[in-house]
Amino acid sequence: MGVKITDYNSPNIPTWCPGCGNFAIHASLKKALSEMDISPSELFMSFDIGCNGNGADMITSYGFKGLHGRSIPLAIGAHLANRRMTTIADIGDGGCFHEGLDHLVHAIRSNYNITILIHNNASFALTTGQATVTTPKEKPMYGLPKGIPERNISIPEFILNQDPSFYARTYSGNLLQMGEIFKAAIGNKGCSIVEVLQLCPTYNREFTPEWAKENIKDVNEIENYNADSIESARTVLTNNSPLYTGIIYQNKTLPTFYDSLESRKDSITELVDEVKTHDIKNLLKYFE
Amino acid sequence: MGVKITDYNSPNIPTWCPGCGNFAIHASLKKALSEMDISPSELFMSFDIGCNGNGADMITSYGFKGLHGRSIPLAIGAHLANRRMTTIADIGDGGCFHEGLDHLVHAIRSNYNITILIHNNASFALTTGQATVTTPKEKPMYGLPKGIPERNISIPEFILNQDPSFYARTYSGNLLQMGEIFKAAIGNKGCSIVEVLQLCPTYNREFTPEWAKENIKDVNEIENYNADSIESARTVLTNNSPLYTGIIYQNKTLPTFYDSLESRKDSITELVDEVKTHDIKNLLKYFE
Amino acid sequence: MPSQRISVKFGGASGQGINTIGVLLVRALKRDGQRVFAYREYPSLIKGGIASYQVDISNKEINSSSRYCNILLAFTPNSLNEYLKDVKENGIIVYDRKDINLTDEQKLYIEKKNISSIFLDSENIALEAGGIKIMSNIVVLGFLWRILESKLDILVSVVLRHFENKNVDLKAEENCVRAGYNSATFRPEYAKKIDKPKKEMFNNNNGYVMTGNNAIALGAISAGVRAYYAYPMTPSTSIFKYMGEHAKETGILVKQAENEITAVQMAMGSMYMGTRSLVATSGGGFDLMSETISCAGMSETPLVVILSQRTGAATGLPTWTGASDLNIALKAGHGEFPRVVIATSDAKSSYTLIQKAFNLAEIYQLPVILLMEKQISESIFNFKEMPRVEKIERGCIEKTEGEVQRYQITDTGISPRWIPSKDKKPYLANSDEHSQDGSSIEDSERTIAMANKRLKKLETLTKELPEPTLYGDKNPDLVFVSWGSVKNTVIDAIEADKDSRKVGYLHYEYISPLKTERLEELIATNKRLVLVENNQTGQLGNFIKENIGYEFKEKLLKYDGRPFFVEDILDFLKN
Amino acid sequence: MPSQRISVKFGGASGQGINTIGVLLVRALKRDGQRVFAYREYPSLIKGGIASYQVDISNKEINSSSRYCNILLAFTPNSLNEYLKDVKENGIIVYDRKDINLTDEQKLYIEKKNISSIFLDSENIALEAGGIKIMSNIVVLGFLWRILESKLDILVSVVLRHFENKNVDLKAEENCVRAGYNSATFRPEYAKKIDKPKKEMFNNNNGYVMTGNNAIALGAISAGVRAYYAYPMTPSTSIFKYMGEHAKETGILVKQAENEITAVQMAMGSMYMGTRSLVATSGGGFDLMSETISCAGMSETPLVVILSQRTGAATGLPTWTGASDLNIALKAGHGEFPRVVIATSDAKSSYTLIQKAFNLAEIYQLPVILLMEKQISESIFNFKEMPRVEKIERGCIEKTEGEVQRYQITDTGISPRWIPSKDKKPYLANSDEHSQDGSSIEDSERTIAMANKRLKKLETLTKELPEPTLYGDKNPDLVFVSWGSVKNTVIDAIEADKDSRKVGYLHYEYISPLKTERLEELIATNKRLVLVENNQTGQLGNFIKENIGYEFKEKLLKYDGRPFFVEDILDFLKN
Ligand SMILES: Cc1ncc(C[n+]2csc(CCOP(=O)(O)OP(=O)(O)O)c2C)c(N)n1
Ligand SMILES: Cc1ncc(C[n+]2csc(CCOP(=O)(O)OP(=O)(O)O)c2C)c(N)n1
Ligand code: SF4
Ligand code: SF4
Ligand SMILES: [Mg+2]
Ligand SMILES: [Mg+2]
Repeated sequence: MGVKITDYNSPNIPTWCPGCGNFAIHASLKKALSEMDISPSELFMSFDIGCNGNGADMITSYGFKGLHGRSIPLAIGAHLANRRMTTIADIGDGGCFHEGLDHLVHAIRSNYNITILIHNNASFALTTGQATVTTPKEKPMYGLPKGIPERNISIPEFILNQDPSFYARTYSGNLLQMGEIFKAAIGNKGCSIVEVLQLCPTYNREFTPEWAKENIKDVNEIENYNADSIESARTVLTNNSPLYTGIIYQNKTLPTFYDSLESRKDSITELVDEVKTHDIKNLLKYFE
Repeated sequence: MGVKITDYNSPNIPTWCPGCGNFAIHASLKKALSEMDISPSELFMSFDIGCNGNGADMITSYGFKGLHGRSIPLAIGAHLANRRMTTIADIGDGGCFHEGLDHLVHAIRSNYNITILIHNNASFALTTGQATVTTPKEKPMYGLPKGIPERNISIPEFILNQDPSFYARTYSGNLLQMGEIFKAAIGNKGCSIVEVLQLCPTYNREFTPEWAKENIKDVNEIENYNADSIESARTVLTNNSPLYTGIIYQNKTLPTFYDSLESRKDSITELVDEVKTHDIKNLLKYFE
Repeated sequence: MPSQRISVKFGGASGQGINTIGVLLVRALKRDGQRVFAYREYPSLIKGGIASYQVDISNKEINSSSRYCNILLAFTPNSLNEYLKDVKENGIIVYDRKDINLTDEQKLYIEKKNISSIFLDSENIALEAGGIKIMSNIVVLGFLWRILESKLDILVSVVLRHFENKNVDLKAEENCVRAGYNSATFRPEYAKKIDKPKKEMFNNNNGYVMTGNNAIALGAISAGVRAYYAYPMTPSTSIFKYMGEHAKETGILVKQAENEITAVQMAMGSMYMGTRSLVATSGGGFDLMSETISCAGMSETPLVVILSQRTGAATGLPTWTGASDLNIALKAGHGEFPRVVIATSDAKSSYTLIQKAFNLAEIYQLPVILLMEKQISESIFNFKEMPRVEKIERGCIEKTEGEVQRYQITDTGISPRWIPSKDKKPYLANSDEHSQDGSSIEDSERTIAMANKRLKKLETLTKELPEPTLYGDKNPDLVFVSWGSVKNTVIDAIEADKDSRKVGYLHYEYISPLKTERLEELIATNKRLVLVENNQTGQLGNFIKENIGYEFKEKLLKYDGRPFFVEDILDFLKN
Repeated sequence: MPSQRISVKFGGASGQGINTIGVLLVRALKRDGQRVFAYREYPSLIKGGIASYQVDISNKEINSSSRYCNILLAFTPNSLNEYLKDVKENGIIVYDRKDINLTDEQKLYIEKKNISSIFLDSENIALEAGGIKIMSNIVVLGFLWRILESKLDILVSVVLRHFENKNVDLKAEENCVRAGYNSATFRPEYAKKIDKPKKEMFNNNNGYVMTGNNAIALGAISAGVRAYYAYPMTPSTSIFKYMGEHAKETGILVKQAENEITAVQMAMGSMYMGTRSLVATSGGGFDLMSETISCAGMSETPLVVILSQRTGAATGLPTWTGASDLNIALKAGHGEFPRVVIATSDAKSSYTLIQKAFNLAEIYQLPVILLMEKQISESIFNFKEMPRVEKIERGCIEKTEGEVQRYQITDTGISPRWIPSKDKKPYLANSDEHSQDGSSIEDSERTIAMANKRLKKLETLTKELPEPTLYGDKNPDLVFVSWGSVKNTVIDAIEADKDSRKVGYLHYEYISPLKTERLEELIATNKRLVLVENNQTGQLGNFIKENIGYEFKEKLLKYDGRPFFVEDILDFLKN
């Protein structure tokens, strides 16, 4: 195994708050990638705008820090162009469930072979703490002193309802589990979604390591937990204490988008290999 | 009851194909509104772009034919401004589940007191027959000779998963049922969603009146069907033969967005009544 | 010698199949040695309304329509009403519906203009010939072919080829063509009324017929585009159709995205990865893409977006033509970044310019916006030869050894770019302002340096771009100035009016960055310069003024959803 | 007499509370009879990095910053490094961290410039005064107040008022202020080094201090805005904050929408319904809104959108200032439709112009884009009086009897509009081209008539709008021309340089439609005209050229994310 964690390091200074969960997410991700022997030059990561996206400067990869809410379609385009690259779309709960919600739903439905990594810190953090769909009701937020008047959206429920190829939840305080889950997600062939319950001491204050310690359980602690079954998945999510993490659901039988394409059935090259002058002689006949 | 169906008529000539389900949808809607004694001047309708939206010219109301995929947020803005107006957002399966999917999810979550009327003809019809999330797999469509490579989205499942205030399905060949359902939806206080399985002899050819006759059943035919229960709702949707129509689900306990607003708790006027110079003397003190 | 031209118009309703017979006519005429141009008008609905398909026929290359027609074939009463006023003196009307009742005024018009009004019982003829009702169209086509005094065999073979792999009774189709051609309704004086342009065969098949959108698709395929991200929006949609229907053959990945933002983001992602990919839309969809265009500009990611224009703001006239989106092509997308705006005018230029667009996007690492119009996207152009294939130029480096940095500051402003792969140096493409290695920055000095570097690319590029082309008279008294499909009409008008006066036409293909030398020369010589645009405010004129301060004294603007017809220019020249 | 000015800068990291002490200083100075202006720099992160809060102090109204400061209070080593070079000759540095180690070069600089470098053990002082660690900021503030030789009572009362309803130990806060003020570290020579501007009390509280965003919120409330549709985007976000925090008091409905498209669509829906409602965003969000702006233009629905600018394309420098989105304000949104573009420059103009924006939007039934900049949105302005409330004008008719039609063609281009209600005639607002009653159309004649009608409104409106204002010398030799926050700097510079030369400033508040008479007069007199813009390409200059063909010979452009500092103008004048 030639790839070292440090290959992923960047010379830039992190800009996250002390205690921010993004440090651990990046550490685990780098560890997972190096353990999978994926080098920075074999990885494409798209980054959203947000504290999560400020990680773009913190990891060496073929990276693209694009626009708020758009890291999913950007990653899809990159992935389809060259499937030799491991592709990860990094995004926050704000970008994923507000600005760009449509992309999430259609990405799952289309089942591209990419990993979507959601940093759920229950807020728009980088814009200094507005509410998202996961912000606890009644919690005063920026511009909403009485909290959100709408209902929450439960990320796991929403995602499971779309019947994804892979959904796992993990917690930024659990480096070991994060690493294992990242590996499983990247290894899964299909649209793999990882939700990280992210410590954000600044805006997600209620969610402390102490609270996590008491309330978070690993789904593997459930005897014979069967991640193949959407029913089991729904059952473990019915309430939040304990709050289960781990690989909640995986459906290995779903074909990917690319594999469903008639036009790419027999091709052995990637699109990127095919960019050259194509002869249109045969096509022209029709217009004669 | 002073309002007549004909009050809703417009002088314009319809532009729909012969046999198009939109004729019946409009007829039933006008009938329902007149039976509810809602006059054209008490109705706001937003229209999307599509064959459905071409109905904007076919009904007299305070109407706004806006942009493709946006009739929901446009309707919400109008509704919040003046809740005395009955508000209907008219939209197609394309606008609702492609261009503007985010709006649907957040409208349900926020629970505004409006009716969303989805014309589901399993296609982008006005742009001459592209696939939507409801187009049967393998059906050749514009630009997709082998059909869609993605999975379908089931409209009822998707909507029920968001826990709406009201979801009903009806069929454009059943004028009576449509009318009753429109009345119930408009009468329901909350975000009421009506999906009309729309005949479109041009692009949704498989869905014929004959097929409908054989396969569509009224949920009221199920003894003691309980629309209050999301479980019953899910059960009747588990397969498509028979395909149940009727009021599938209704949750009367959900508070609306407006009613959840602290700032509007005690107000007896509508926003539109309050547009006048507001004194900022008290607010200014802070800046002294 | 001025060109000879006549025109034939099919009038009917949407969904009635007039496009099909229009295309058949075009193909048959071409095979018969005529030069043709075909233009469609249709409403924003699926069946009904008034639609038309007009085929202009000439002895020379033409690329625009006449406002009038010599022969009107009306399939509905409404279309007859609508188009009767456009039938020329000595013209012919053919109709096949018994329920057509002409008003007295119309009858008078027909009489005064010496128009022959022919009822053709096409439905019965079709049935008698062993066909079915809908083959009556084909009967009409056969009848028309007779009036045009063309060889029946050609039409029959075109019709058969068209229906070849379709689920229809070929024999019946053929019989219907023949029955129409041989119909007893025909009178030799009909044929005499129409001054047929001279025919000329210049190769086996006499060149090509295709729409601008066909040409774009072909050009994109030539250029090595391997992914097409679609979201339907008239008049760009048929590119999707072509790409999709030929995906198996070309191997191109075609994805119908959930909306325009998705489509353009996917395209940007693929382009970053080194795969040429394309998106096309119209004004409204382009608005939605504009944030991403700004992002491509900042991150220096190559991107090509086709903006095929229709009429007006908002939904406007969604199935009609216009050229009122130059402003957004030039300016939409927040902040300041270099971009290229190019406009095609016909099928040939579409084929060429889409290839050039990819080269420019990749070499200069910026968004290229390729403007089209419904008039270009959906009209059928007929031309002798395909333009040559453009050499693919990507401006990429092959190795990333040593100190190479993705946003390195260079004299040209162009930094090294490479296609991501395992053996190369990874780098961050950044929408935040960044240092030469791509890391986010906020300091003043590097911000200025990077902004200057990006703008510098435009300077480098401007030098490379060609000046606008001057067509027509070499020493003109009057020069029209425009872009897009206006070119076709003006050049056709110049051809038609060749003997009368010295008229030139200055055509802008590359619009931004704007080349101004040739125009300034013309200004300096005090020629009469006339701005012609298919919009209300003269957007190219405004952009020219923004660049060189020159205000056109004369403007010919049209913004009713219709293209410029030859007569629009000829009438202007008469005054 | 030129104005006197000094400036004080707090340097630290984000999340360290420098904004709070900055605001306290501003408020205390104002109470003490000084005129102040405060400017923030901060990075796009939540905690850490380098941030600053600079308070400029004068005897006259000022609305801009100096590039330099007389006193630097550094709370982190990084900020000391960053800002040391900006400390003026004879200045003072106060730092309270023991781990600050100056380089030899820095020490030399300090010595050469005769800067006093003071270590204040604020943490210990706070603890000794019975406070806690984070109150060390307050100690520093007290110490600064002593250097400024101001009355302790004022500062104490400001601090107490600020913390009044917060969960803090008020007594301890007060003791910390006092302890800082009375600290033994103080030496009288420190106070002597700083030339304090003269004080002047002009009313009880000596006017107001507020940000541009505060002023917008207040103006919107005054104007009867009843719904605010939010989506956070720096630097527009604090309007949401103010609206949300005062929703209970004002009764305004505040909705955080799921994205910008939703927000602007909701606003358009409410405006259609007759409820004034507001959205605000920055460049990227504005791009997303642009399709809706086109729709408002076509459907003639009043709409007001605030576009508060930050630096650059894409994400750019998201927390820095700039004025590079004039292009999109002017041109984004496909097709052609009338619009109004207005730019505020400070808190007072923001308060006034947001009210005017609603009147224009409603009377002329079109989208109004109100441009701001981070420099306006987030800086703190200090002024004597609130501008007067603008009368609400809606241009609505009260009754819809008879033949009244929503899109009636009139001489002014303005059609009757009415607020939907039960007793009025229903009508369709249509994004398709439409007839006078709102029904969709496709014919040429009515399309032209309706397009002309819409353009006509702009003609009518242009007559009503004021010419740009000429500030400064009545008979200037040199005139700067600009818009937005540049006004503040140029006018401050003119004040500071009053005696030396005759300088004028032409300020564009209403940018589109552009008024050109006053400018053309200046051009005609051959004054030296200098375009000043906070962008790279001179966007106002380009728009002026597009309108009147005039090219500025001199341009002063700044595009590094920083606003114009007084010295930028003064230096220019020196050369
Ligand atoms: C189009 C657009 N709208 C708004 C913004 C402002 N913005 C930047 S980050 C952000 C929210 C980020 O929230 P989330 O995605 O949860 O990321 P976090 O900061 O919490 O990691 C917003 C709204 C933007 N950059 N672009
Ligand atoms: C921004 C934008 N993108 C694309 C279009 C083109 N367009 C018009 S209607 C339509 C699809 C309509 O499908 P649906 O909503 O299902 O309506 P239907 O015609 O089937 O009733 C599309 C894509 C548009 N008008 N605006
Ligand atoms: S605000 Fe929260 S998410 Fe952002 S850097 Fe700080 S701790 Fe991390
Ligand atoms: S295409 Fe379908 S939806 Fe559209 S008008 Fe025709 S039948 Fe109706
Ligand atoms: Mg977040
Ligand atoms: Mg549809």
